[in-house]
Amino acid sequence: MIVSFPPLAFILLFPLLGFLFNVFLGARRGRGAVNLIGPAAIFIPFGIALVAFVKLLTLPSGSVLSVTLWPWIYAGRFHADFALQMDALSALMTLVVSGVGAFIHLYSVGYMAHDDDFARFFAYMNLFALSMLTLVLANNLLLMFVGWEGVGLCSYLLISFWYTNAQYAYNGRKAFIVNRIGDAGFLLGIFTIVSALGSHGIWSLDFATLRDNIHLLTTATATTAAVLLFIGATGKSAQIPLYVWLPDAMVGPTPVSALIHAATMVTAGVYMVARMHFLYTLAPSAMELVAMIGAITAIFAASIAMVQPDIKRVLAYSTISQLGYMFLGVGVGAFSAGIFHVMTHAFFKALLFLCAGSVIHALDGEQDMNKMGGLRTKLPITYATMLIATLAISALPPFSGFFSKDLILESAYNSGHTGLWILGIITAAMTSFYMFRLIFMTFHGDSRVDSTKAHHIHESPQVMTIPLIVLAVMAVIGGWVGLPEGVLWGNKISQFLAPSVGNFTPVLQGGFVMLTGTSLGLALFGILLAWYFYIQAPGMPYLIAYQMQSAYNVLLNKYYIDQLYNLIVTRPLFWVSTFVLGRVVDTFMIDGIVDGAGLSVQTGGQLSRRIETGNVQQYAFVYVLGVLAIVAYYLYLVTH
Amino acid sequence: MTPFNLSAIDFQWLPLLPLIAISLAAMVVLLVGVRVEDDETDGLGWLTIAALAIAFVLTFAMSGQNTTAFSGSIAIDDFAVFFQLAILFAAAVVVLMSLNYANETRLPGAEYYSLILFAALGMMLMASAGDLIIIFLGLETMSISIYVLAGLKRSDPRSNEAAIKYFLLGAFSTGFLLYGIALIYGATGTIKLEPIRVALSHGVGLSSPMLMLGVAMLLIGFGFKIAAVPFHMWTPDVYEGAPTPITAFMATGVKLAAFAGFMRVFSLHLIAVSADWSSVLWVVAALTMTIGNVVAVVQTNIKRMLAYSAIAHAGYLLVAMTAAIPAAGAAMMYYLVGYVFANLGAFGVVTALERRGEANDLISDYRGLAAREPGLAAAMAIFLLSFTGVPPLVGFIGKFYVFTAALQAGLVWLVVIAVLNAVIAAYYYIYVIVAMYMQEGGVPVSKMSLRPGLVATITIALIGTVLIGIYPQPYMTAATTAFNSALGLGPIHAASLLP
Amino acid sequence: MNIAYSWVMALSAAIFAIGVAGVLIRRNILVMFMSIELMLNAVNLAFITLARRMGSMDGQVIVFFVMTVAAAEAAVGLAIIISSFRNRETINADELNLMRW
Amino acid sequence: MGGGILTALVFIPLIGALFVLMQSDERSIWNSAFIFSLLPLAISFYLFFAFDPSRAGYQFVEQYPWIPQFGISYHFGVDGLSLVLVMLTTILISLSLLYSGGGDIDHRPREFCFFMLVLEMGLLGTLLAVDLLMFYVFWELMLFPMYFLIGIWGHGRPIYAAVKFVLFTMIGSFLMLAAIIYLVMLNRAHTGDLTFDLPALYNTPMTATEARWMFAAFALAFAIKVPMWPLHTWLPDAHTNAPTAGSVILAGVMLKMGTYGFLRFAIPLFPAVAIEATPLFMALAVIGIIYGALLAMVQPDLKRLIAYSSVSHLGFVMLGIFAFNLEGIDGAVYQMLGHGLSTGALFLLVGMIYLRRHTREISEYGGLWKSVPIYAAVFMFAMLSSIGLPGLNGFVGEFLIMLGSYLHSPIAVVFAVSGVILGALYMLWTYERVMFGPITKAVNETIADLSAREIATMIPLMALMIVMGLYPNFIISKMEPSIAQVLSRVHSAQVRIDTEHRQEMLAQTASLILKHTLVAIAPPADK
Repeated sequence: MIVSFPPLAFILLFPLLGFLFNVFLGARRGRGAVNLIGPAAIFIPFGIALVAFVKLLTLPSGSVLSVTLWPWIYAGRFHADFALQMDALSALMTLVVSGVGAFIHLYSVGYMAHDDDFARFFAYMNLFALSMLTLVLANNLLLMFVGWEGVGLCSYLLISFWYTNAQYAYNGRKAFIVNRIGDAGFLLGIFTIVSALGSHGIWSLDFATLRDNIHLLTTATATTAAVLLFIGATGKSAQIPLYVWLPDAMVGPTPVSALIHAATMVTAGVYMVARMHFLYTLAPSAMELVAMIGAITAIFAASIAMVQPDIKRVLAYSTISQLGYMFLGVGVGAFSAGIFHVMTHAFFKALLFLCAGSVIHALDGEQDMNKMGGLRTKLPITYATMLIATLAISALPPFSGFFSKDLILESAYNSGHTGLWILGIITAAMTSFYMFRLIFMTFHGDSRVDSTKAHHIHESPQVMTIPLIVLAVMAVIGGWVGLPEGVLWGNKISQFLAPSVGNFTPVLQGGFVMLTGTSLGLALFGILLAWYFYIQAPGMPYLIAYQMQSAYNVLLNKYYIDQLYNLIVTRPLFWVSTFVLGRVVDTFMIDGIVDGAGLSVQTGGQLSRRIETGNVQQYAFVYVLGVLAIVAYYLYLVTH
Repeated sequence: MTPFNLSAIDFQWLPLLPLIAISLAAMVVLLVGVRVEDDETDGLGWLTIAALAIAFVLTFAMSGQNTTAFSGSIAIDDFAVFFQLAILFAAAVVVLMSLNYANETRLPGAEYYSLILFAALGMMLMASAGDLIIIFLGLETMSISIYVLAGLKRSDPRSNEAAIKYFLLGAFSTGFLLYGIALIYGATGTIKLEPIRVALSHGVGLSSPMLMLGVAMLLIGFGFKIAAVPFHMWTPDVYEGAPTPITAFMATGVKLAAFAGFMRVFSLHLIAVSADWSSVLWVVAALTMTIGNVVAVVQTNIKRMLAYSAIAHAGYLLVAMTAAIPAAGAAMMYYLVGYVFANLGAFGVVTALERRGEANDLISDYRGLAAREPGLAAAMAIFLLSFTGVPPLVGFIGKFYVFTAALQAGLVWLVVIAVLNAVIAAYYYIYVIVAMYMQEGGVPVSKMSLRPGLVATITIALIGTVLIGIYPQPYMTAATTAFNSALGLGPIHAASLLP
Repeated sequence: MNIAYSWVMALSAAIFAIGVAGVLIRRNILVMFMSIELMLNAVNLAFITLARRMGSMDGQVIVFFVMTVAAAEAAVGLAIIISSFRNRETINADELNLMRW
Repeated sequence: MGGGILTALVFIPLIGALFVLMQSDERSIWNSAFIFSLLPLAISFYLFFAFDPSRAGYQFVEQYPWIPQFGISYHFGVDGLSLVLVMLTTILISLSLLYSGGGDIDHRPREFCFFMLVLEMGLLGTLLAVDLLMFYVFWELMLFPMYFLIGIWGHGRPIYAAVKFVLFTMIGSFLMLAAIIYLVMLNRAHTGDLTFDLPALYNTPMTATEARWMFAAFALAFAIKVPMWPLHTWLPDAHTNAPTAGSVILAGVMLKMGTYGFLRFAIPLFPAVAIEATPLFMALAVIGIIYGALLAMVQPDLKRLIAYSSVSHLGFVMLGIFAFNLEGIDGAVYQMLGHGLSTGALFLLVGMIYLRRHTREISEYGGLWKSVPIYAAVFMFAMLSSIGLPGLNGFVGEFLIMLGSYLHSPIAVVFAVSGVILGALYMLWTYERVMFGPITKAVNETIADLSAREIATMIPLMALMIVMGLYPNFIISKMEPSIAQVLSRVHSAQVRIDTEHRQEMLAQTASLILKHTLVAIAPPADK
């Protein structure tokens, strides 16, 4: 049942107000005001979201809170409203976005304490919150697209936040363009759906309407639409082939990486697929594609993460990898599992980034793990919390990651995707390996920090550590809402999400112990390997790197994908535009014809004026020629 | 051989009053002028204007009578009146334009003004000719006066050269015209236009070689006067060499008269054989437009440029003539009126830049004129835009009228050619505007306030160019009625014109 | 008898042609002008012939007009030529090309 | 009868122009010009709200005989289509006058204001004329003020640009005149009454060939104005050399006259041919989209860049028009407005920076954000609206256009979306090179940020961008009935068309239009 719930609008209103305040008054009102307004603009929505969530729980399962703000686009037959809705899925996402977002805002207060552009920073952050919440609360595909592009914009703005660095600016643009490519696919997907449904007289993009009429689509159409939309998802959620922007996005301030490039924005793709699950279930082959892309991306990114020296890059690739898991989940039909992982991942990955940020903050700006080590004594809280997060991402019970990731792998296996399952568990091993590599290189061993920085290493202020602790707690308990079936209260979250994303119906059952066993075993193996390499025999990694020079380089240079794109896409594009179109077609051909016409008139004039010699007899001569011509013509007329 | 019977001729002096007035005035001016110094001839000028004004009134009184005199040798129909009024107006404005000019350049006032009057006389005669001889006489009266006027700057070799060229070629083409008259006479047995039409409409001598050749020769003779390619060669030289007001007179009065005769003979009385001549005119028109415009593009001297543009405009008029339908006749008459206004204005501006000894007639001399003389530049710009055919100026309505007529007659391709020519024309007209508004340099203009006559000229032309464009209906109606009166149709409701 | 007329017409045409040729060939302006007069007289001949053939007066009347006009033309023409000669000291058509193109 | 309100709207600028001529000192020139541009703005606002969206036909109609002999009448009327464009015109003219007073025009301000106001008259007349000849008169009238604006106050090679602009446009419009006359004669031959009134001519019976030729003539005139590829080359030159206000009006309003012409004349008059020619025009539109975007990407000059981006955006408009469904054409018209605002804003911004640095070379800039944050922020805003960010004006238009075209031909849209991507690419890249990175040139450190006047110029534009992005309905609802009317003519013709012949006819039309564009016409032996 649909319940009108106007307060939903306020969830968007406050970030908007915060944005406007920070843009117009922020710089003038000063740091204090901004530090208050900025976080408040997202804490309040968090509160409202909680209220809404509770209200939703009180209502019978499957009910939807909604509010229509105003009629948006009514052109011809097509119409879309500016309307919000909150069902189970939206509720969960809203909570994650506003909750995690809130604490990251808080953290940012400390992190940006020494930056003069704080007002602009919080303006962008609030704008992001606004866009992201629009994305998750939209009640139709088009409004969702508004948020979809909005978050892209914010990501662009925040990546190039320190714009004076040309490289950062470039990375920001790269992110936006790659996203735009995805969005183009998204748009085409929308058009496909509209035109298909339109032929049945349905011209709306409301999720409810779509869900009720999606069966009108032929499988072919559904597949096309699903794949096109998924292209959008690969852009937003950094999957193969459009993942290239995310690692570069790490140049933004760390809270940004935590909020946008780990916890929320990048999961929009997963959210979209879950939101459109009814479409995907119509298109099995599209689902296969999603699952496959997910699994491959997961292992691909993990492999790169194993050798990266930059702490944030490691986390970036791990994010890509984890997103791969999520898509694997939704791809095999376990939508709730995917969303579940979105949630837990939001906790521990945000935490990881914030911890990394805390480390970087402490080492004022150092990001190379080769220049760290032995920090656990200096940064106890950071160390503890980061360790928790690492355990969570390595999927060790009882940490949150264990439940969600295991659910995904289990679903993959039970849905008969054994191959993908194997990729998944191998990735699990790699994950625990590179994560503990990170821990060990950063916090254990003896310090490799520059002497210049060594002396004033300090734990971060409370405003930063509190969010760490909160998130750490969530990283531990966050997964308990989705215990395996039959254990205690069982898988509450799946039950909760079911009305929004449907139930997962496995082909084959059981094997739970075997599955969990293997993945656990591999995870532990990864940890041990990391321990051996980076604690026991520190020289070993270099030796291996030396042994397998080429392979190592391939990984270190991320399979040279960036260079490849540059070679086959960017360069030719510019060459064609500059020379072929610019010089040849535009200047030479088209303008050539135009100017040529003018020129021919000129020359024609120059030539024919020569007849005008000024000699009266030649005038008479021409005259007589004319006479003869006419007379001849008439004689011809007469004789014929 | 029938005996020569004097009483057979009906003597009617009344219709001739305007002509008589003009010729008397011409002689008076000549006699009075003997005593006048060359640099204070304004009096003569005003006298001339007065005479023209009187003639104007008298002619106006003739309108609507549609009679003939001297047993059809003189036609006093609205067609004639229309052209005569236009001619008188043009002559008057030319005189107005000359007032200061004549003094500054020390032209012999007496001869100058009286010759203008004589020329006007000839033109009027052509307009009201009912008879090939009258055409010939009018043409000669006009031409001979113009020959002299063209060469009136005796000390200026260019002026002499212009006169000689014009004279030689003019006399030369007179030969052809006459030969044409002779052949027509031979083919139809009469030199009176009305009988010729009747004869032809009864199929007398149709497609006889003699008639054909006669038509051809007449066409050539008129073609020379209206400067149609390939009989146009004299135009640029004469326009350049002649005193500027006289150039203006040639571009307006002579054009009017020549077209009056041309239309009178062809559009009205040789209409029965239109099939024979319109095919030639098609080609001539196309050539005239194209050559005129294309060569004008590369001119550096504004008088030569205007000469070529005059050729081009003759081409546009010939497009309508080719159509050979009543609507086309009216269109030509309207077009001519508009063209006269714009031309008088343009040459007025050219005169304004001229000073004794220095012609200042290069387009480069016009650079930056807008900064020095905004009013003058603006006026020139408007005249040029009217030539280009920019709405709502008279030039545009004229073109529109002509194209309409041509398209009615189904001359689609000819119109397309005309249209493309209009674009070429735009180029060189606009180039002058570029010089005036967007470039620096050029020559200073001597105080306009000292030249009231010139200011008046340009103002009149300006008003005409704009007003007749914005509110064209009366003139269209006038032209229509006039043309139809000569057709013997009498005044006709405008819309029914278009077949 | 009619033969004669056409013969005369042919003659006038021939004279006319000669006149035209003269204009085109002779460099001396005066001679060119005389050739033009020749053309006019050729026309006169034609007029008279036709008038006689058709037995109408018009043609003969015209001749008088033509002669008169020709006389006037001659007067003016010579005057112009002289005034030009004063300035340029030539009556050669080739040398009168101050203005061209 | 409209009680003369449209007459007032059209001719108040003329009065203003004459009034300005009488002013002597610079201040009063600018002020009076601005005030006289505000009056039409007020009137157009009144029109907008007084306009009854439920009626499709012309409203506030005024009709008096002008040249009865040809059935030409002084006939003004406004419908949904022209209404919104009138708004755009009055707004942009006022803003560019407001801006130009701030020092952008350093010499001959009197003539400048004069020509600006005359231009406004021409534009408004073109939009409001219902009589074909009236339309043509104003169509030409708007040409010459712009020619003077470019030629006198332009930079670089103004004369070349101005003359090129005029001649390019004239070729088309003269041929259109011929076509207009021919159409009227045709109508007269069949119906017996001679009239230049547009509605009366809608149902002129004509053979397919005649229709094709006339459509070709109309289409050529309009396609040059739009400008459609490959007739676009006058545009970059005109823009690069024009003064700021000139570029604003040229891109903001004048180009729309082309697309407006298609909607008002070419398509409703010759719907059958329009349908034949659809594939051709869609192809040209898509080429224009991609071509313009690619060339914009590699331009070193800011103004040239925006000029080419206009080619791309107008390509979208044409695509939407030839989708021949409400969504597409709604989007097209909406995009006309949106592009008017965003490109107008961009040109103003470029003008502002040119005023400070006297160069438009992108390479001359870099790191501007540090020295002129407000400018950078405003620029960012305009840029986002130009690349069609959802929530701003650009998106609504582009979305509807692509939606409509997708219903008509998906493949066209598949290519068109690449325009969206490239649009983001060249805009962001430009922004990056101008605003981001370290300040490379010392001069850029000290340039002043936007003045109050300049901000005042931009604020209305930005406000409209947001409003149009978030609440498009209040505009779409006004224009949709009129658009539906145009469409109904197309659809009724569609029914008549036999799909068998379409391909073959298309080929003919294509070759024919090509011939026209190359101006390669020779008279046949016989007439």
